[in-house]
Amino acid sequence: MAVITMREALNQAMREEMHRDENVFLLGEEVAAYQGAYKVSKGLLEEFGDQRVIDSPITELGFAGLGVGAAMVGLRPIIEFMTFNFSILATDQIVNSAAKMLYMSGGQFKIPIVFRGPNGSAYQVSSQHSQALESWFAHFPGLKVVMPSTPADAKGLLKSAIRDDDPVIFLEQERMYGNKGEVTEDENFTIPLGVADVKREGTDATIVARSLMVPLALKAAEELEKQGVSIEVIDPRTIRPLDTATIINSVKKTNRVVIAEESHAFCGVGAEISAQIMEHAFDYLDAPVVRLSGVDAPMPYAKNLEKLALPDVARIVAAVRQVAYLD
Amino acid sequence: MAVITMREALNQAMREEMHRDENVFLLGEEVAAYQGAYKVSKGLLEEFGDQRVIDSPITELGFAGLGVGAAMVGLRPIIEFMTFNFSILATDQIVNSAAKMLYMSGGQFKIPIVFRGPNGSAYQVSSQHSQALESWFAHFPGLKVVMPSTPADAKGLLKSAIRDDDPVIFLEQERMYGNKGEVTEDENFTIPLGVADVKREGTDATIVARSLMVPLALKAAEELEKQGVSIEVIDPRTIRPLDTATIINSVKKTNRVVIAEESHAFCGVGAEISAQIMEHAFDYLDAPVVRLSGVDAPMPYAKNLEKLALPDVARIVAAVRQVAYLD
Amino acid sequence: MSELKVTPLKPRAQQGEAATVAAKTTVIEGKPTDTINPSNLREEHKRRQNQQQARISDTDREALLRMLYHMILIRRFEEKAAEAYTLGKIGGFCHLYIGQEAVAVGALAALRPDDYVLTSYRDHGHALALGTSPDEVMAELYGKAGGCSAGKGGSMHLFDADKHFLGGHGIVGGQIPLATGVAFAAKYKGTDQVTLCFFGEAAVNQGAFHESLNMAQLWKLPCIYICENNQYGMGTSLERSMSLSDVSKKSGGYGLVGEFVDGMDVLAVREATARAVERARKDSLPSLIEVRTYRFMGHSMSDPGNYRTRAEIEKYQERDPLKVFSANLKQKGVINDAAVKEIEDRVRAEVERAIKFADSSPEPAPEELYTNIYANPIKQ
Amino acid sequence: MSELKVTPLKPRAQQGEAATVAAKTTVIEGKPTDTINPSNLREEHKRRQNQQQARISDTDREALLRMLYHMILIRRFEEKAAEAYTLGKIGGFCHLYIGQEAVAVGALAALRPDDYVLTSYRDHGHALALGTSPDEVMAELYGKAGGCSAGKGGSMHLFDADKHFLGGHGIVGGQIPLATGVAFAAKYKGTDQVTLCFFGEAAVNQGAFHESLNMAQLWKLPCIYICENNQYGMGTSLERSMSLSDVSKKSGGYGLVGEFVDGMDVLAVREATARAVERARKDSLPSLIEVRTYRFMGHSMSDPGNYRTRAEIEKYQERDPLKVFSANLKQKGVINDAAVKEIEDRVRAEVERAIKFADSSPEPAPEELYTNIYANPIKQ
Ligand SMILES: Cc1ncc(C[n+]2csc(CCOP(=O)(O)OP(=O)(O)O)c2C)c(N)n1
Ligand SMILES: Cc1ncc(C[n+]2csc(CCOP(=O)(O)OP(=O)(O)O)c2C)c(N)n1
Ligand SMILES: [Mg+2]
Ligand SMILES: [Mg+2]
Repeated sequence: MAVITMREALNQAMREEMHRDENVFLLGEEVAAYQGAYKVSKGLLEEFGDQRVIDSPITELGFAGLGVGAAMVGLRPIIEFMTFNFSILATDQIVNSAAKMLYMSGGQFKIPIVFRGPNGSAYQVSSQHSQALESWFAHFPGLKVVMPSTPADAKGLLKSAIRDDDPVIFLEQERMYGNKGEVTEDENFTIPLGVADVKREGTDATIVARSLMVPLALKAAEELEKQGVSIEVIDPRTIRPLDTATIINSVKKTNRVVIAEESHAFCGVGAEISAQIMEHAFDYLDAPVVRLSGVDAPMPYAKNLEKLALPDVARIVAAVRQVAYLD
Repeated sequence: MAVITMREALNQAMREEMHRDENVFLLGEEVAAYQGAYKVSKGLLEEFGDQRVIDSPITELGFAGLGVGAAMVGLRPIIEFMTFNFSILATDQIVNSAAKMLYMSGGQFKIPIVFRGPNGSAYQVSSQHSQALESWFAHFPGLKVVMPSTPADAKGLLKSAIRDDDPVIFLEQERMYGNKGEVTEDENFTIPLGVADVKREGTDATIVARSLMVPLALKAAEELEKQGVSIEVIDPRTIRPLDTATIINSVKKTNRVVIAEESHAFCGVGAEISAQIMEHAFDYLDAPVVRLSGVDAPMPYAKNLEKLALPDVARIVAAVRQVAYLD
Repeated sequence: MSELKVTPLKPRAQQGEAATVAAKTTVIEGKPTDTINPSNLREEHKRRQNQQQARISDTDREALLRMLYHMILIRRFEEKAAEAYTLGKIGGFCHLYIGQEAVAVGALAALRPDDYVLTSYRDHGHALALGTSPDEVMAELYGKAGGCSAGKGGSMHLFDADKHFLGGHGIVGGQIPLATGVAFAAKYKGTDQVTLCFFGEAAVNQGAFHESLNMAQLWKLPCIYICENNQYGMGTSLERSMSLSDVSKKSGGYGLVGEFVDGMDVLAVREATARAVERARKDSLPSLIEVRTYRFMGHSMSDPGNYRTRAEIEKYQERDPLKVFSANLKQKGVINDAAVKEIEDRVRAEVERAIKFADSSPEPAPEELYTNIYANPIKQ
Repeated sequence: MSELKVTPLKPRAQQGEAATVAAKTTVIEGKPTDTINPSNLREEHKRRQNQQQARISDTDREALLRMLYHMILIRRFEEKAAEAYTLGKIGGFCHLYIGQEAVAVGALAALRPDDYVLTSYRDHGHALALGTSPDEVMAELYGKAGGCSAGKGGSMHLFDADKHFLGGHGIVGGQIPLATGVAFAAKYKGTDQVTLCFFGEAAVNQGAFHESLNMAQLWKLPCIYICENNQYGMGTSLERSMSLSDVSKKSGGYGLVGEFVDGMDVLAVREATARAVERARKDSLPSLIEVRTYRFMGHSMSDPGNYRTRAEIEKYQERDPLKVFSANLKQKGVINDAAVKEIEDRVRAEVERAIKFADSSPEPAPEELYTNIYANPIKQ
């Protein structure tokens, strides 16, 4: 097993799937000649040519719709948003065309497409460039939403997403592109969509974390271990459909939950998880579920404010101590 | 007090505010000569002229942005989306410009704008025309989100929304435009944003309902009264900021909650309310909060399926009986 | 759906046919003057009559009859649909195609069966002209299980994979990027399939139109953008929504070919489309065609239509594409009254059968609410 | 912000001045040929030198010096910002304006102080040319409380209400509908204020551009759309993203006036803008101006810029708008070396002071995280 970055893992996934199926192509802004704004598509133009790795004009609504149209007749597009902030311009084609086509055609047209790119905050890129949009897409039946937190998950899940016959919103995190991890070289390795991963087993409390929050949750768990608290860390990996069972099983064991998320809280994925825990494991809860979310403000530019806007290890630790009534 | 329809109440609110402040204008598709696709703007063109009541091209992103720009320099636009389904094309200007302008300019540019129009299902208009989008907008700090359920609320809240200095997403419901209710003729009558209304007092369980679900919740409450169950019905009216206190107070009294909503459940407003109840009134809950939401499928066209897709009185009654452990 | 499919009366235009007509004809150039002056209109009408008659002489009889049949089918189908709507058998929005028949029928007559078609919510005519069974179309309007979208799409979302009919889209302009993608796929796969994308003139104001035309010309995609300019977007006239109302000229900003054609002449539409099809098929080039037409009914069944004068409507009804075409066919001796009656009778029977089919087709089973959400559902 | 404001060296162009230069000059027409042939370029260069010198003779000395000052200020400010970025004092994206100074300086010199300006994330030059204090601009880049957006906006979101500078927008094309709305408001209120909207050429591919131009011409809004065509959107050249790369011709689809102007000539830009300002102010008409320019640095500070050749960059550097302008001013005897040095010294001091100000300005207080979310916060 090689140790590679998230960026390389995503790159491998695309490369392997493009070799496997010639209907797979990559289209987006700066994905080809520039090798990707964040270099995720490095080398793909050279390897697959400009018929399959395509630089697009800045036309998010248009090229998202183009992808959906191509998927209607059998291609398997990977559409990269330079960042998901710009996907906001394309939401109509995602929500109205991609998500509903199979249903409104009575099952005639499936849409095997992946929309991918970085979601959430980067470093001081201010309010219009720091948005975590998973709850928007997860709200809609017809879409699948994936958020990997390790290189291996990224690779295995992206391969599954590309092979999946439904539209998949694949949310990466710019701050994590350089994160390293072991990834198998086996080209047959995939991770099924819709299956949560227990990133760490524990008994005293559960942290449900996704994407950027997973490494922080694991650090918090280490910290808490030193304090004598045993933490289970669950990474749903797929947000829609959500693997509720894995979360509920953990709650039944630990009886205490903290949800850590980068996104705003209001109507966020954390709210959904909290509501589902209430619905399915109410009698097992020893304390109310706590959400630790990105601050309820647009993301400020100033470094000190930006830092305050996001959950960090200390705050996760504090939240766990709160649900465990340790303070 | 006159008995008027929701449509008339909204019309009065706009007319009165346009008389009160000449910076208020109405722009949208078919709002002027056609008198509004749903006749909400009936008579306004005649009364205020085509400088203040303006038919727009079908250009949702463009005219939403135009409204935000006009608001930057002191106008108070009312932008009508023929339905909020089409606002999806304009989300960039709503979320990236309107919601963030004040913040990212360090407080220099406020955006006093109202985006309004029908949200949610109508009658058999199929999946692309039946979407309830409140959770999308409510996710973002910087926006206020309002959903009236009676003619009086509609009028009082729309007047407040127009006078408010922040961007307000004002979500009406096509199925409710003809609903009647008493509305005062007092031009000074307004209802403050951010204040929930107890639509009915009761002691055994709380139904939190908004928009289309409020009349259904009230009917369910009548039904349940006959069965000896006393129901409190809370209508948040403003979704963001949410009047959590009123909901929590009710929960502390009834200890049981059903949330009825037309929208999809996942990451919806119901999830948020459920999570907040967990966070603020966990110890008062005698049963887990139940969400009764629009089905997790795109809206089908067929009449029978459409009916199954939405919560109805019988299902609300059943949900209450469930949280009250009556069956 | 396929077990429900009924063979259409006539097969669709066969491969190769379109190309043969492409070279010899021309479209009417410039702006039609008939929006202003009714006396001008009469002259214009005469001139166009002559043009259509000349085209009739150049066209194969089989093809002419097939077009006439489809135009009559659409007209009678829509009349029945209007009736059924009034009876409450059809719900939601219902946008009729009466008056615009020459556009879909003419344009689709220039296609091969393996080409692709997408349009807006005003889609009954396109489905019927492509050969989707009237039974299935009517059943879809009724929201029945036998509908071409299984009752889930409704009037605005007709689909027929077998006929390469890719919908039926409800967001104004939404189908334009989709069609661009379908054309992209044809080019990607190296087929010579052509994609036809229909939309109303009001959709031209949407950014999606602009973004698509740029990509289509940049990447040389075999997509034909057909603007059905019926001069109104709901209650708003072209002039009140577009700063420059010459739609065909919009192609200039992107460098693609733009044509203007009279949408009341089914043969003019067919020929302009055939030319564009050739450009697309041979040279993989997109085109924009503005087809000037008029809808005789309201925007949808719920539109009272006060924004147009009776006189304006009557003016266009004089150039009713169906009346004009059948009169010209008679004058040129292609058909006689008896032949027209035979087609009318056949169509009446088909539409009656469609109504019966729709009436007796069952409602979708309640479980259908939960199917087709995902092609690969994930068990939780 | 106003207590932090520092008076700019020179006041902005005063009312009325722009109009006087409007009539007598012409813009360079057609496509510049200099993208291909360097020898052509040299000839062209000579020709343009003559043109600028002629314009110099026609222009008031005060105005010329003010423009030179602003161009030097922007250049030196940006050089310092690049340094500070490398030192980690500035974070996030930082898009420099070096090479494009003539565009903002020339265009804004044609405005009245009560006119409005909006642009993209590449906004430092516009703020400085409008007279926003370099201290506040630098402090904003540093994310400090003394910044012109209180440290909350950063490089991409400079705002200055006092100067009518309405930002600083990060979504490509996002400012175009906004500016259209600002112009709408001016017309609504019956003022004769003009709105200038700057954007890069890649923004022309966004639907928002198209939707805005249509509305602006339909409703006759006093908005001037200035495309800063620096020929690249990040790493993608104009030709690879636009099917028809003549941006000024895009106005044809909407019926508004389109002009092409050399963006390396500050006076050419000023005159073309003045003409458009007159159309906007007097007749409430929008214009589209394509200003051909070039950025000498990468797209942002994190862009290695491999997609352009050294030779191409050098070719354009020969036409460095600052070098050219100051050489022509000297040749025409408007200034001498000493005068240039004086401006350079003054600018150096100002930029040093800006750096000091930014360094010593405090970080925003933690509570600032929660202010300015709502203008009318609602207590819960
Ligand atoms: C994005 C969007 N905005 C508004 C509507 C509502 N609407 C439906 S059809 C229509 C008019 C469209 O006119 P046009 O494009 O000319 O087509 P026509 O109906 O004349 O065939 C409008 C405004 C919609 N469906 N989608
Ligand atoms: C909608 C959107 N898509 C993508 C981006 C990322 N992005 C920022 S600048 C840029 C290039 C824009 O080029 P151009 O409009 O020519 O302006 P320039 O940077 O050359 O001044 C891109 C792709 C963005 N900010 N917004
Ligand atoms: Mg129309
Ligand atoms: Mg550029």
